Amino acid sequence: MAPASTIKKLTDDGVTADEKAIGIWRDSFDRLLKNKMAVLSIAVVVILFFFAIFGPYLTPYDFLKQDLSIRGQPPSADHWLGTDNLGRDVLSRVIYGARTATLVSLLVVVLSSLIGVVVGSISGYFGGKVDFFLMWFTDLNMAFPNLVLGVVLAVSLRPPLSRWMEQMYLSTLNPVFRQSSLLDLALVIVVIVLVAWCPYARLLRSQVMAVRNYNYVLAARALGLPTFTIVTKYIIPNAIGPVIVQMSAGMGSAMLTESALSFLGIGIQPPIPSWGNMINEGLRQWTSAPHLLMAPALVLGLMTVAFSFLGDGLNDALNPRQWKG
Amino acid sequence: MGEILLDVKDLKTRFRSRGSLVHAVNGVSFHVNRGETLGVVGESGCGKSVTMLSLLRLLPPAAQVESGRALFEGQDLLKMNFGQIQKVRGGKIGLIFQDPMTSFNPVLTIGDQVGESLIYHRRASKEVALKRTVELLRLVGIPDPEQRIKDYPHQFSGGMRQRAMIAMALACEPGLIIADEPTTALDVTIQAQIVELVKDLRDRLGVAIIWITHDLSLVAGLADRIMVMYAGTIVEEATVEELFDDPRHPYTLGLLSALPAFQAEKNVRRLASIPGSPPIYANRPLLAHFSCAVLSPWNVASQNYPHYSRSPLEKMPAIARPVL
Amino acid sequence: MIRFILLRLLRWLPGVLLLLLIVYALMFYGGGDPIQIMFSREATDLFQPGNPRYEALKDKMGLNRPFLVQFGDYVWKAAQGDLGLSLADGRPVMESISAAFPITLSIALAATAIIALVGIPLGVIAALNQNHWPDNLILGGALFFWGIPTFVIAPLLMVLLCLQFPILPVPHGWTGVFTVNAIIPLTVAAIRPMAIVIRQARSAVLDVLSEDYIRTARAKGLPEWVTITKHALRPVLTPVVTQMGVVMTNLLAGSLLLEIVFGIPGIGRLIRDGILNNDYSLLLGCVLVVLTMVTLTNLLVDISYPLLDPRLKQAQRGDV
Amino acid sequence: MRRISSVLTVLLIAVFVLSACGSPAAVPAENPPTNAPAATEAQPGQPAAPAAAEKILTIISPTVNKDLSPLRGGGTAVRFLSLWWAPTIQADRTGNFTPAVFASWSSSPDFKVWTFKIDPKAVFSDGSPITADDVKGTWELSTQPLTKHQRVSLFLSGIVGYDEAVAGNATTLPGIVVKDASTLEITLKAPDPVLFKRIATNLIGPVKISQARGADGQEVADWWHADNKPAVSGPYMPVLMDINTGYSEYVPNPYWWGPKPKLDRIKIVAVEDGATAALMMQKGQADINFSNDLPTTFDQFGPEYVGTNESPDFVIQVFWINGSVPPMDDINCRTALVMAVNSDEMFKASHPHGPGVAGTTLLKPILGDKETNQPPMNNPDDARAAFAQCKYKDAMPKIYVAGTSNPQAELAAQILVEQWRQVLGIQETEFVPAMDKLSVADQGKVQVFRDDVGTRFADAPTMLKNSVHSGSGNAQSKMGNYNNPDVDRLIDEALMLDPTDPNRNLKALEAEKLVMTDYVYIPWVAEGPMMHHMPWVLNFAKNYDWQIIDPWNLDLDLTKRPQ
Amino acid sequence: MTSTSQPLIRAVNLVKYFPVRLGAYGEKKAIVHAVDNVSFEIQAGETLGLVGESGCGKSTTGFTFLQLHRPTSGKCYFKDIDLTALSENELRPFRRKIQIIFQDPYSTLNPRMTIGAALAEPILAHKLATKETVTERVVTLLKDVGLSEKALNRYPHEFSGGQRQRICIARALACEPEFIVCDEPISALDVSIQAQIINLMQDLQEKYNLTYLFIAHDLSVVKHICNRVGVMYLGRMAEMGTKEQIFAEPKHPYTRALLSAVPVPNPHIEKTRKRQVLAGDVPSAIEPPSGCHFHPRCPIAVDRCKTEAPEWRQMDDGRWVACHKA
Repeated sequence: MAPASTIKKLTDDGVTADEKAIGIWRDSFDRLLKNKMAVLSIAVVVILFFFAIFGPYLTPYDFLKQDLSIRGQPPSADHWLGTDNLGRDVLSRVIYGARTATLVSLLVVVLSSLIGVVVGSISGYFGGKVDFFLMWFTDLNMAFPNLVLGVVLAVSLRPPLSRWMEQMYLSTLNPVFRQSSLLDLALVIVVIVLVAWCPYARLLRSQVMAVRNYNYVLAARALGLPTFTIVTKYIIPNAIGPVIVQMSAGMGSAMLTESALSFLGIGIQPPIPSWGNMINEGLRQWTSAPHLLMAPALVLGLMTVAFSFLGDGLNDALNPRQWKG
Repeated sequence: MGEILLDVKDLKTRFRSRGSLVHAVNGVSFHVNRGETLGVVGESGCGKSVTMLSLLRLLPPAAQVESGRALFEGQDLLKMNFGQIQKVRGGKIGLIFQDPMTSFNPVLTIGDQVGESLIYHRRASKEVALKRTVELLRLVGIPDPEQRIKDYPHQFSGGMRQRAMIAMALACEPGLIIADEPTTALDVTIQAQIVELVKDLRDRLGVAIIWITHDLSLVAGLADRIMVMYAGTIVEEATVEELFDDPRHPYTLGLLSALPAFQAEKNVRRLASIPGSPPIYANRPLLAHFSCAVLSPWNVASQNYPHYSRSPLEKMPAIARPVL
Repeated sequence: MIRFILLRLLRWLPGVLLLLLIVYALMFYGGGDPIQIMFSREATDLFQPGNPRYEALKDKMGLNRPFLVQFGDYVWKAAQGDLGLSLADGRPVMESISAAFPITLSIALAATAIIALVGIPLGVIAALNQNHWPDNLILGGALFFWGIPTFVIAPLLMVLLCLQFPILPVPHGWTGVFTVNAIIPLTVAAIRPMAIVIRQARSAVLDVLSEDYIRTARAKGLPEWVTITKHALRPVLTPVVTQMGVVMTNLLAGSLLLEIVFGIPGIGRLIRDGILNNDYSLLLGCVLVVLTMVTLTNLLVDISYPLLDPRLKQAQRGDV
Repeated sequence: MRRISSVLTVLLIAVFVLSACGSPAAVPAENPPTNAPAATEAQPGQPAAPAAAEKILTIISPTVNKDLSPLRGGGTAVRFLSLWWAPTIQADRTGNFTPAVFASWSSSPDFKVWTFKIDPKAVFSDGSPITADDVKGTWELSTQPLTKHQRVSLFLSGIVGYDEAVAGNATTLPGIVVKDASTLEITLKAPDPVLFKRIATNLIGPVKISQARGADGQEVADWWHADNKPAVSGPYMPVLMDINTGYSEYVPNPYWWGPKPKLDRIKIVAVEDGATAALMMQKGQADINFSNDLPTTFDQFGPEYVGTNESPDFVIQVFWINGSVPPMDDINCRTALVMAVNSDEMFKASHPHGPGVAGTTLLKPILGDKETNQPPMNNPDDARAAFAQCKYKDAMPKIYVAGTSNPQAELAAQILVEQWRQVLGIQETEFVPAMDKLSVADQGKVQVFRDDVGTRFADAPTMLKNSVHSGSGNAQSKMGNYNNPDVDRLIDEALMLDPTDPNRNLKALEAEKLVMTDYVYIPWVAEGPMMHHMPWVLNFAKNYDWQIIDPWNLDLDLTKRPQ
Repeated sequence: MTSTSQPLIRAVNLVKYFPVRLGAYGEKKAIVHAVDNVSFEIQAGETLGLVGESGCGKSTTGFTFLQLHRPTSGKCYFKDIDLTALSENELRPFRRKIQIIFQDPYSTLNPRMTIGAALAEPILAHKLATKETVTERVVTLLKDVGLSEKALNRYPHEFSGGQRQRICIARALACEPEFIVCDEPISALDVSIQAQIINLMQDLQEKYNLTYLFIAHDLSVVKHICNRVGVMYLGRMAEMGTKEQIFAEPKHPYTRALLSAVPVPNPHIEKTRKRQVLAGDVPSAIEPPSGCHFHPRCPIAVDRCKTEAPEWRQMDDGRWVACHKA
């Protein structure tokens, strides 16, 4: 339905008086802002991003600093979320975990949607054998249980990569190669991306298949426009809507997968905090120190739900089917 | 003839959408006599379908009847409770929809759907309903109905489906059938078949028909009276001969002269046309912007670019002819 | 139909082989030394490379052959139903899998049944009360449980139901679907996918309710319950069955966390063992079984479409 | 609707059918009646006690053991071996050795030839006597590579013919001679004054060799499985095993020649999740955990649960340093890394409720406080000073810490690297939970291994021989072929000496001192076996082989157990 | 103007089959005979109408001629150049000469592009203007179709159906075509708008000397706008001739039935005239009837029609008919 602002513009003098054109993206955005839950989710996500970027500078404690004299303390004025069994400040760790989670989920979503968009649009536009092969591969990838694939990859890729990084460090002395947490991150991201791109590809393919037969694409072909222009200007922008929705949902599930991998001990390695490995540690002392579990689990749950709501909101805003009467 | 079957007075229906209201039907009054065929003509978005859906209270949730009265056999349809209106729907008023493909449930057989209303309106057993279905299908000219009742809608061709739809509307022998653009989705040869069938059935069964269409020529041979709608109001109502011979309202005139066939005899080079576009309320998803802009068509009809304004038609009052 | 099934299987066979090869290669090159794997870490010194005992064993197990020979041998044997011996415990992989598989399958089936029996009706109820409190309650609940990872919800439920309100014994292992022991694991297995099914069923019902034929049904004056049950629910089945297929494959494959947390001796735990012990013969066997099951489930879903939607019986599609 | 219901019906039927074949034959703890009939069938001459009075002990196994063969010598399955297999010689909780299957033993004066006599009362659970042939066969079988006995070298490596057998080139040990049905004569390659202690274990306890060994001289598959009715020598015998779920059940052995067992039934349940295990213990669904310890379980149940024998702690947990890999090939670096660590902190973090003490030196648990070397000093300043000398201080290779496979080890390792970080600023560390997680190529790169080292009886030179002697697997694999000729010489000399000779210990101490100045390990904890049992379990004790001592004495106080 | 002997457009024995799979599991292969041996030619400046019921292949004929579907066989000549022999890249320069206007104006414009961009795109792609001059050209185009330059920065959803169809026409005109396939350009529009668009198209034809292939199912519109008319039935041409020939004295029984089915906007005629109503439905294009495709519904069919497909032959008066009895 039309946003109130546009109504006003239109009814001023019967025509759209002000000359600023209302693009369909802008329009969707307006619609999104009308959705209370979506706005709330955006707020939560923005707070998450804020803490992910600035969080580590805001906390009074080093997330790695162990202090055995205060191990396993419940929440207090000094440590708002208490301390863990090595005497580290849980709040600082949760906030640093936000950074891990955000980094992983953002990169995962961006990379996997990129791959998915490329594969999906090629597959959908050209069809035929290319499509058959790409979709065969995608289906195959999808059929492989993602956690299992992730685990297999994480277990088998890590040693050679870690070896390679060490070699790189010793030959270049570049401290980047020193950060095993970077390797963990990269690995987790690669592992999740390797399985996460499939839904994007499938989604975009079916969208492209549909959009490909729309008359404006036929018209563009009839106009003799180059294939690349047709794909990038005519097909993808019109097929991308559901991908954006999927991206939002994908943020949440990437966070969950990351924490599942970390929970299984093959994701982010301690002492670098991730919500997954914090949950893993917290679970062991759930009865004696519930705050250790609750803090990361609640934040994780909140984020998943927020992204889920955001996805719903985007779906409503971008999906023309819902605009009807 | 002559006895009033349905009498609608000042019907107003509005669509509600996030804080704004659109009057899709804005004070419509008309009547249908027993056994009479009323043609309702108008362009898309003029409110002709909404009017009929309002009567049977089949509007989408966002729409709401604001005021008015609709006496059907002496009872006000708009004031009935849910149970009563259900008895009217299908039982006393049959409906035929535009698109027979989407209007049949794709996963149920034709036999399941056509005679279904008998089970609930007439308390017929399943066997009786099925037997009646076969009769009905034979009545509307579907060959080999005993076998075809086991078919699913997609196994019927478009024309067959519309025939089945008509059979469905006739199931409980209603006094009135509302046909909402029943031939728009059909080819011209099939359209001719359906029109002939409806004419034939009307003459044999004496049922009153409200035939909604955007095609004036279609109702020329079919209707007794024609009602022209524009932007939620009736602009002209007349017997069919009067309307074609002597259109009073400029809009009607415009509609007629825009028909290429109408001018075929005169062999003109250019067609007369009504400038601008008819006001539309949200019937196209992408047109959502415009929908709300056009609250009341007559004063803000010029929502387009100035040189395409509808100036010749503006401020023209609706011309009501005496009811014959 | 047979041709369809054969074509489907043909489409999958090279894929399964490819995946097997990848996993085999990953484990072969990236994994640890199988001989050392065979002995737990407590006495690895006996089985260091160079140790005669180590070399003797390696030779005996054919591990000195080239990679492709070993893989080919594996595939050849697998085709004959012999999945080899587990590196970690020396038992036939087939034996472990045939013991574990029915458990995973029964969990998956039972959870699917629960999801279908509870999730679909909830979704329908939510749709019929769109934007009213039952809808909000159901959707909110679904979203809530969707946000909690399996590995958190499991111990929480356990503590809640076994300790705080001790109405159930602590579940461990697997004693069959219809035992008290299975209540908590099945609940946990069902609860997250159920959230998806509820949402899917809800939106499917909403979609159907806006279809023309629902309007037709109402125009016929049918009682509302007939409209809902007869006209609205049947078409909903197709999208929901698709979703159930996805749920089913996820349950078959993704019971990893569930089985680890509850110590259920199913395929998921075998996979975990395979990974922990770098036991690639076991892992490959599991991958093979999981892939087969996923393929079969997809096939079943595909086959069921025309049964659910008669339109598809006369379907006409482009020849690709 | 018809279709919905038919689909659901099919689904439900499938669930029923599958649950019928999917549920394992065994039904754990809480409903004994279901498999009581099967169980009673399997125990001849033992009338089934009324259910109410039955004393059923439930032990949690931390892993699913698919292989319960008594000839594996490792894994968690051996932790309950003494329930059903008698030891050759029994080591009690005070470190004394008492006759078991072997009633008596003697040696030649040069300690090269030993004679063992089998107790004439010793019989298998099928009533047949345990013979010298059984012992010889068992030991020969244990040395075969395909048998995969993990610790056989600890016990039998000195016997003549061992090397051929262990390489798979021979199926017999010429060093073992059967004198008569109850007498064995064992010939050693080199003198060993403490052989009788060395073989005092359940891990090579005799099995009925006609059952266990096939015609090819190799082990018969699954001969030990309850379904195959193995003849066992322990106080209990298995009646039910489900190796896929890790569940097994044991009832008293009617032919057991020792004191009458006090329990009616023992169940072993595999529970891998520590929290679940703790929950089960708390609710009385299980009694002993064998053992997946969570630090928090100790918080919950207290030191009494953790418990330990008063036996001397022969085992110490150590972080070994591989001196062949950078940066550890620089002694300054090793010194810095060792000095930077406070073992006490590590111990406190990982064992807040004990048992044991912070690790000190290798020999202190054996020799006690009086004669011992000073442990390496924890001194941050010295550590920093040494680090300044380290040639890698500017380009520090990453330090891999392997073997952090249990929660305590992980905690200790975290403290370890945190202290390195705080004192030396070393960031570049990585944990490798299990050593075999590393590919072959990487195994040579690991600089720090967490592992235990110990001796199964209080003997200082044996302790060193097993850990720091260049011939030991420990020195070869975990310390990067650590080889200090002086150390080797001292250990070899000490081992030849009579146990009563004070020089035996003095030489060992001298060797240890040399090892310590090489800075090749960081001690963490010296611990005895943890008990992990609930207070209603009586007479429960374990020895250094993690075997239950006097298993027939195990008892339950049902009144204390929650229902 | 080219001479009448040298047609601008010539389609020779055009055939387009779509292979499909039938049945729930795609177990049966079949072929949709969408266009079956269709030939026609159009002189420059002329409008050829193509009428027929839905599924008769009239749109496919248009698409196939434009090489939007590659024909199964047959030739498509544009000024003696065989388009079917060209690859997609070689075809590109010709694309601008042969254009198309689609039926549904709602799906024909990219919703994410402003009108200005949509119109500028083909002009720039074919280098008919530089970046600087393109706006001017676009404004001219908009003026041509009766829209103001205010439309430049607007998006398609801000326009009504008629306006969109104007924009589509402007886009088709953008690269200065000679030939335009009009695929039912008015059937999705309201009656009053239809007249506007028809007038516009006629004006433009005069102004730019355009050649139209006008595809429609509405006979009265075709009668109004076309010089010659072709009638298609089930993938095949039934009859083709001048407007007068077809409408005044149709030779093919299908043409006759079609004409008879069209309602007349005159109640006096309509209520009394005898209509010839065809029985049955259009058969499936997957398994078209043998012989003459029309024979099952034909009122004058003889046995020969069942077995033998009628020849596409020219009558004495110059029209073409495919009927044994014509």
